[in-house]
Amino acid sequence: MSAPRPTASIAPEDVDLSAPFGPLRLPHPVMTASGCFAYGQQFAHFFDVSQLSGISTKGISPSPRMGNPLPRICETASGMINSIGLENVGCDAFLSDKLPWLAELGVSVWVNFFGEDMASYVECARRLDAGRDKGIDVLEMNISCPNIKKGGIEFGTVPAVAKELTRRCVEATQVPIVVKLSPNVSDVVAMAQAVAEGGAMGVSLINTITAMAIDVRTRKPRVATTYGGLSGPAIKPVALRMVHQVHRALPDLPICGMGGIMTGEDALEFIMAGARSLQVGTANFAEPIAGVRVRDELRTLMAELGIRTLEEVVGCVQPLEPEPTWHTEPPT
Amino acid sequence: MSAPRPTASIAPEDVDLSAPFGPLRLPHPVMTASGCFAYGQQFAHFFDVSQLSGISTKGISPSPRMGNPLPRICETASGMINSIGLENVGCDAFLSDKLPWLAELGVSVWVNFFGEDMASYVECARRLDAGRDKGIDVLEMNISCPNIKKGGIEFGTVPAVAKELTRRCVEATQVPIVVKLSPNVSDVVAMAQAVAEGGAMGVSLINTITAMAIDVRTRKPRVATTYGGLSGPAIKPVALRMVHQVHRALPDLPICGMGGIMTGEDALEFIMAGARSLQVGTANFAEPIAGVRVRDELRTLMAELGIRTLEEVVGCVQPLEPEPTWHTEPPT
Amino acid sequence: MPPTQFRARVTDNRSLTGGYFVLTMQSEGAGSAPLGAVTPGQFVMLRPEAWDRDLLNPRAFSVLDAYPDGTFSVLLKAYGRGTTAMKAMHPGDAMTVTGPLGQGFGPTTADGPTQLLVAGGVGLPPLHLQARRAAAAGLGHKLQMLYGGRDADDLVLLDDLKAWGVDTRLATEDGSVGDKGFVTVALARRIEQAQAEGEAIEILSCGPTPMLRAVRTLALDRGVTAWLCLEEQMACGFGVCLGCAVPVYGEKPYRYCCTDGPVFDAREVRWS
Amino acid sequence: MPPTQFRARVTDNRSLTGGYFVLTMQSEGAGSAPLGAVTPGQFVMLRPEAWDRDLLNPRAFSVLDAYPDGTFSVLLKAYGRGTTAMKAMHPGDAMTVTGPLGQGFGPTTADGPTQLLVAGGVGLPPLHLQARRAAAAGLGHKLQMLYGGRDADDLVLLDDLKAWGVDTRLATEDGSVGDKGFVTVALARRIEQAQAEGEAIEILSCGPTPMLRAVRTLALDRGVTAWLCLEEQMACGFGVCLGCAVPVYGEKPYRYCCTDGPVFDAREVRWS
Ligand SMILES: Cc1cc2nc3c(=O)[nH]c(=O)nc-3n(C[C@H](O)[C@H](O)[C@H](O)COP(=O)(O)OP(=O)(O)OC[C@H]3O[C@@H](n4cnc5c(N)ncnc54)[C@H](O)[C@@H]3O)c2cc1C
Ligand SMILES: Cc1cc2nc3c(=O)[nH]c(=O)nc-3n(C[C@H](O)[C@H](O)[C@H](O)COP(=O)(O)OP(=O)(O)OC[C@H]3O[C@@H](n4cnc5c(N)ncnc54)[C@H](O)[C@@H]3O)c2cc1C
Ligand SMILES: Cc1cc2nc3c(=O)[nH]c(=O)nc-3n(C[C@H](O)[C@H](O)[C@H](O)COP(=O)(O)O)c2cc1C
Ligand SMILES: Cc1cc2nc3c(=O)[nH]c(=O)nc-3n(C[C@H](O)[C@H](O)[C@H](O)COP(=O)(O)O)c2cc1C
Ligand code: FES
Ligand code: FES
Repeated sequence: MSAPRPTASIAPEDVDLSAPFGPLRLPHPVMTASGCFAYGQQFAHFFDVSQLSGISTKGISPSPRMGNPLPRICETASGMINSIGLENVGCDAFLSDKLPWLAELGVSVWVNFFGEDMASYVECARRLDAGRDKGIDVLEMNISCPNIKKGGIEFGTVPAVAKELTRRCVEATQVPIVVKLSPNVSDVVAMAQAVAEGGAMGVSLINTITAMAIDVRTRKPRVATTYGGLSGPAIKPVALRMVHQVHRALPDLPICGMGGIMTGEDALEFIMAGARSLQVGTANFAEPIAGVRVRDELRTLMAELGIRTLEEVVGCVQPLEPEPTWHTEPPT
Repeated sequence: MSAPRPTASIAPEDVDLSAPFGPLRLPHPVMTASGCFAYGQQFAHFFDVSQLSGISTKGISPSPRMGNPLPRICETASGMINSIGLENVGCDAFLSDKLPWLAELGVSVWVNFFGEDMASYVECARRLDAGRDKGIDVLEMNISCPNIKKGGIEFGTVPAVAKELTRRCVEATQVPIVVKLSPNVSDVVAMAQAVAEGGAMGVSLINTITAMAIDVRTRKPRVATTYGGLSGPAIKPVALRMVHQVHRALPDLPICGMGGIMTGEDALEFIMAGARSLQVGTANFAEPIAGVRVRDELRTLMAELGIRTLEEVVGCVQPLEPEPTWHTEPPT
Repeated sequence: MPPTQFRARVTDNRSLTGGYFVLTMQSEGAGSAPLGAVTPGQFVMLRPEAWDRDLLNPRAFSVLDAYPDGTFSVLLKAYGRGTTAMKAMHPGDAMTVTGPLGQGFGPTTADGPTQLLVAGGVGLPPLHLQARRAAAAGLGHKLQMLYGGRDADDLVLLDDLKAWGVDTRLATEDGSVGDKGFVTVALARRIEQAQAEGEAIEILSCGPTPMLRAVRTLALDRGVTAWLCLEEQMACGFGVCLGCAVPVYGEKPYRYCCTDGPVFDAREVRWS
Repeated sequence: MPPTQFRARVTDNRSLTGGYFVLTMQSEGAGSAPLGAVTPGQFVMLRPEAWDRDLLNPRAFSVLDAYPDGTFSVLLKAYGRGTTAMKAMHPGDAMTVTGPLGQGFGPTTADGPTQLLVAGGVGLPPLHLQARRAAAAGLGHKLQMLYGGRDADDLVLLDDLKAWGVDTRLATEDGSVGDKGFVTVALARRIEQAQAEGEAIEILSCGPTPMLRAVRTLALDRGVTAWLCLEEQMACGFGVCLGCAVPVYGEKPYRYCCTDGPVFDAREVRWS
């Protein structure tokens, strides 16, 4: 795609934020991220949640999970580590207790899910299919669960395994599947390619980066599971790189970008790298209304830069001009 | 190793910072990192450079390299991205112009080096061997050069390739080789294992994480090569995790830890994760004397915590107590 | 009152002994008092606007007091980077505030048991507010403060308690004021006395975790109801991150400090 | 004078028109004047001590002036996060300073050519200092300032130039003061005049890169020596990170803005 030159500023009302994402028609690109928005209700105290374009739920497994021992979180430079342990209410309680409220909002409902082995992934997808006509728009398959056992690592790091897992889950449901990829890999493009071949409608990028912090006084790790997932602005440069790599290699695969988005400018960076929708995660903790603020800032910034539609700028970042050939003598 | 309990504070003079690292006997663990200390001379304006325990030079290649187009650096949240392009004076100029000054300091001289293909790696090791009796203590082999072509990625990400590369370089020189590993891999332990089998004396962990930032106004990447390497406090949690993983798997392999070290407490975290020596990189830019300050803070902190020697605490971090078995009824 | 997020300005930053300080803030917006109906033990998440991303998340602080005019205060001590940065705040500096959050202590009532308020360190605010409220309602005689610290400097805001006429028993580890030793020694004696005299009591406690553990053990041993105001690492403060899990007995292994607590029945807390 | 790293305290933060501000600092340590011998065009790396790690590296600023008593000043405008944070600094705030760094402009001499100082935006400080030094040495007549901006507000510190008796020619894009248009139009005329009259001239220029490009083209076209004070992204400022490469003609494709520059001969700079 050739980069349209920035043009003169336009009025914010003239910016069209609508964000086609595969079969979805999102009113704007800004969703909230899994594990950072629970099932949504707590946020209704703070703002009108239906202003978001979508919500990715806390990761759901076939049965409820109780989560990890304490401590579960710690702060790092411009980031935080979490090891919540994928605590969740389980498929049944989600469908009966959480989905109706979410469905009424009218936002795009992405149910983040996972299993403990291939069979339970498939079972989860199959059981969540019951929510297809009840408000579930996407199943966001989390294949990077550092804390689950039984070969869990392979789902997120071995392309052939991820492809097979995707294929089987896609067969188990008619809800489109977006696969949420792990950044803890040598070759994220190979992973994206594999899940696309497995039938994924799109990919979410990135999940947290495996990380550690130590309390030198107690000589213990700062999260009980020793390793946890790093999120927040610290990881944004890595997330942007991966979104860009995948978009370059697979320009038609819809990418939902995330990792440290705090401002409208961050959002536009992700879009220019190739994301068609976005999720705001950690930012919600400090500021419950972060997603809506990011949307508003994105609109203002696009207006200032004269960008009318997302389509104009998705993946528009261009390599810098090559250096002029090296002369040993000045021109004069 | 069982964790000795923290004891009462001791006097800073009673802290023994000496840091055995394979065959090396470093007076303390704090070195400066490759690319963040040039060849050292610039720092002599600011402090007595011989107070460092060692210096890792800018990466050296067989022939001089001119580096990448502009811009080469940009700042990110608690970090920076660089794409210097491994600009360096080349083997010959290094040996004749830079090494003598370094050798006179009496610090441990680690010559960071790389090649453009396997043959030039080996050539570089062979030619640097000439510095063996002239002050070179370690050849630090950089196998994660995102910016070099010809299968360069494989050196840093495919264990078998890294092993073979290490083996051939080890054969080409009698200087001990420490391999500097890339963090951009699914399995850093497999890489460490491979280079250890190839004959590496130790490993340096971590190099920068491949990353990107975008100027939304110009629609260009903020470094000319599109991707660059992320360094600084942002990456510390990832670096600590990798040091810990490698130390757990290969407790006898000396690890030189780095990535975002800014304070004595950061340094102690790396030691407790399993590092036997440390390198301070990005911190030198804001504060030329950072390495010496980190050493001093490390001594003060160890004294406060009653730690007499590094050996007491290398890799001492212990998993948190497992949670008590879950009871459904309170004890009374 | 459901929580909101609002902006406040620091109006005062007052140093006390022992490194403690009281930050007073005024919420913005004419006549707004988003914390007006706070109950003792409820807390706010505070994040100075000047913080960069390096300090990502807000920090939790119990409300020390809140007035209908929108001013409110917290009592702090500088531990880590966040509280150290807050110590340097000046009048006029802007703060992002989320609150009121959590479930506080039950009220002091005329016909309820005598409330023994067991406080230590930065655990003072909830109990200080409980005493203030009780005194204002003419129920100061229904509670007694047992307040412990390392030394005399570690005990602050004593004048308030005096002014309200709240019976206060002090304990210091170095004996520089009040009983020498941990405050739980005084508590044990007080329980004994109450049980000997058939006085109905309950314990409300907030302070360092080791102190709360000792209070819990005492209360469970002696069969006294005790309410503990706990601290856990928090990212959000409103039930979303699931970081602040508290191990409990019952159907589920964890409840949440920020939404189910921070005040828990001592019998419920699963501490080994 | 080799660079050192030292601490300074802000003594004054003065707002000018157009969003510009002058930060004045006093270096710590009795009688120390680490920037005493600074030459115009040399710079310092500044990092407020209060910055968190989010703003990792210091930022480069040309010295506006430096006195033997250890005070010195810089002229800034808020662009990004760093300069915006500096705009909010108060007297007493601590700054980590590294300097003096780089190679400045050559001096004004009695028998040298007339120096045409071409300034724009935050590029004023080196030329302002050059003028101050020349005036102090009684050589004010050997230089002339050509100073351009968007509008009248974009031109600052004009009183100083007046007080020193430095001949100053202004140009604004909107014509609100001085010549209407870019300062390089005035420069072109001035070169023509000098060449017609056989006056020996050289150009010293500092300002936005597009302005420097125009100055360079003019100078190369007309065969006039021009010294350009360049800006590049810098992490260290003392020749170590290799981030601040400047494309040059010659043996090597790059030289370094922080150590070889920031002042370069226009003929050397490899700009297409
Ligand atoms: C519900 C609730 C109410 C609270 N009320 C108050 C209050 O009224 N006043 C107050 O000062 N604090 C209170 N705290 C504690 C306060 O939130 C922490 O002190 C604060 O988060 C520390 O932030 P920091 O950035 O200074 O420390 P960090 O940099 O986050 O932590 C530095 C280190 O200090 C340790 N640490 C942090 N806080 C404490 C502490 N209180 N005691 C001992 N070690 C600690 C941490 O575990 C860490 O190892 C409360 C906490 C909770 C959960
Ligand atoms: C040798 C040298 C001397 C300098 N002298 C001065 C001086 O005397 N006064 C002064 O105000 N600045 C001066 N600068 C520029 C100054 O260093 C930058 O303005 C500063 O680094 C910006 O930091 P920031 O954190 O505000 O912006 P950042 O957050 O780092 O950058 C924000 C954005 O603004 C752009 N940007 C940054 N600076 C400028 C600028 N000056 N003009 C246009 N766009 C910019 C950046 O490319 C980036 O896209 C000098 C630079 C150099 C290299
Ligand atoms: C506390 C917490 C819990 C999370 N839980 C999940 C989860 O259940 N499933 C999932 O796919 N991602 C989970 N994530 C990852 C986020 O959805 C997101 O991918 C990541 O945090 C990066 O975005 P951010 O930097 O904006 O937070 C969690 C993140 C955090 C911080
Ligand atoms: C500007 C810059 C240049 C670097 N050049 C090299 C290099 O030549 N060879 C190498 O192995 N590592 C190089 N590194 C990586 C550092 O040595 C170090 O591994 C990394 O920056 C992490 O440490 P830090 O966070 O303390 O900087 C460079 C880093 C920076 C910031
Ligand atoms: S602090 Fe986030 S759930 Fe309690
Ligand atoms: S700024 Fe680091 S080399 Fe010039």
